[in-house]
Amino acid sequence: MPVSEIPVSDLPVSDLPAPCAIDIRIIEGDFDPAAETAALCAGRTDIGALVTFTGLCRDEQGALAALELEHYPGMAEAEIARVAEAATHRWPLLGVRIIHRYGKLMPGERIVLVMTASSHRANAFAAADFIMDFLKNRAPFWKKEHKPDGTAKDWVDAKEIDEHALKRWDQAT
Amino acid sequence: MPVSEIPVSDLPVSDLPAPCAIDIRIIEGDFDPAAETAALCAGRTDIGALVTFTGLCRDEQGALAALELEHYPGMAEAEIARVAEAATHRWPLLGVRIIHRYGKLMPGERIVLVMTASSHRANAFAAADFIMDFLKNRAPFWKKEHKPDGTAKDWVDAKEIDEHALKRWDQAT
Amino acid sequence: MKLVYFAWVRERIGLAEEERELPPELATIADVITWLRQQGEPYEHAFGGAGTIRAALDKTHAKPNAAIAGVREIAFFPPMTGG
Amino acid sequence: MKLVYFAWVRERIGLAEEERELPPELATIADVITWLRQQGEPYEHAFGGAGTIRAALDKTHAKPNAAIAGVREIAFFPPMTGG
Repeated sequence: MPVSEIPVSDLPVSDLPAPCAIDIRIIEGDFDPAAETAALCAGRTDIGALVTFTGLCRDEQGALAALELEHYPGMAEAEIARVAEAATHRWPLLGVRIIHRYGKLMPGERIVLVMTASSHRANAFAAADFIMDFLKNRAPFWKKEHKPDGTAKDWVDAKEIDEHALKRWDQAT
Repeated sequence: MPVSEIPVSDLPVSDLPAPCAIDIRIIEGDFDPAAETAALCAGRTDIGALVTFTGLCRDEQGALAALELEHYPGMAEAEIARVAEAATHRWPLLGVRIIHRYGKLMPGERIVLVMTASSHRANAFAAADFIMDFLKNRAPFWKKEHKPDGTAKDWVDAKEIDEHALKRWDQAT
Repeated sequence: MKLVYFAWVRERIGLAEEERELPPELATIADVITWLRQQGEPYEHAFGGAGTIRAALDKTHAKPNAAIAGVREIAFFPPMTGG
Repeated sequence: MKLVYFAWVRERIGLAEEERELPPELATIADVITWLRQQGEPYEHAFGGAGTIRAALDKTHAKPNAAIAGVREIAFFPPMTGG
């Protein structure tokens, strides 16, 4: 039976008491990182560090015409929210914004945004890194590659390295 | 004698052969992270991951009226360039942009920007994190805090944690 | 039971979703998969062919031995490749 | 020799920079500091008071035992607090 014995890695949990504002959107159109930054920081002076990760549609030497991103509506939002909440319980964050696009994306286009704010940089870096690792493993999105010749369309395989990346988060912070 | 026996941590080096475009600016005025992103990514489809760190002037519960940043012109650019180059030799990066402001900054204002681009996210995350650690330890900037009552003006002490952060980079990548 | 399929699981079966009356003796996700493989070649291709399949119960990740009692929607899909 | 001072080193001395004729027997940064401490109370306060001082030779970080031969500019400053 080909069903995976371990569907996804369990999210690590911890006991930090102060979850912060979390904003998650799954959208088809593009987003504006500058507008997200402005929304997250508006009227605040307690944020010392802001880490923004942007994932882009990457063309490997002309081998990609477009990416098609399929997702599981409802579950995508819920899973990303779980990952974001786990991050807010693990690090003292002051804000989290995550956007993931679906649909057809051309090389160079933005796919995903993860933005974490904290008083200090180490927490913001770790939280954004953590969120991306778990988002890739748990959020129900699937990429299909469209080739330039218009013929082959292949589903992207999940990378083992992505599962290994999760093991970094097993130790205490 | 109070002179530090170890002025700054030596930058780790490695042998990656392909340094990328590095853009460094030391400026008094504000900067626009969106314009920096656009400049770094313009016309490219090989970037899969972009990590942007923004350091902000943080007010600790109304205790800060403003920050005054003094710097050593010439050396500031040179030291940040050394740190950025070390990062490009350690990770396969596709672009690095670093901006550091000086002068008087109000709470909520941007102080520093570190932007790293790579094919894959792990390299972009590690490089931005590394650059911030070494920038804080090596780049000749000094912060003075202006208090709301207008009286006390104190130079910010260097944090031991910043030097400890550097030890993370001693091991092989 | 509502069954939903994504990515190549959807393509192999030829359906994005369907409503199925499951035999009452099916207790777990693994049982459902064993039963689906007997529902024709497309299902055998999806669930018996190459590739790892994961499952979710009511939009929450679940392991093959998870009980399906009380569940309204079972999803089948390959390992995720978002981000 | 051009000497430049930053942050509280500059404030204690009361100068951002100065041109100084250094005695030829001064070989290292440490020697320069020992000599500067004898140049009056502000220098003693800067170099003998509380706080760690770092130095740079021609805009490059240098250790106290670094030789100053051939150098045009020595900078003294506290540990950096940028970023």
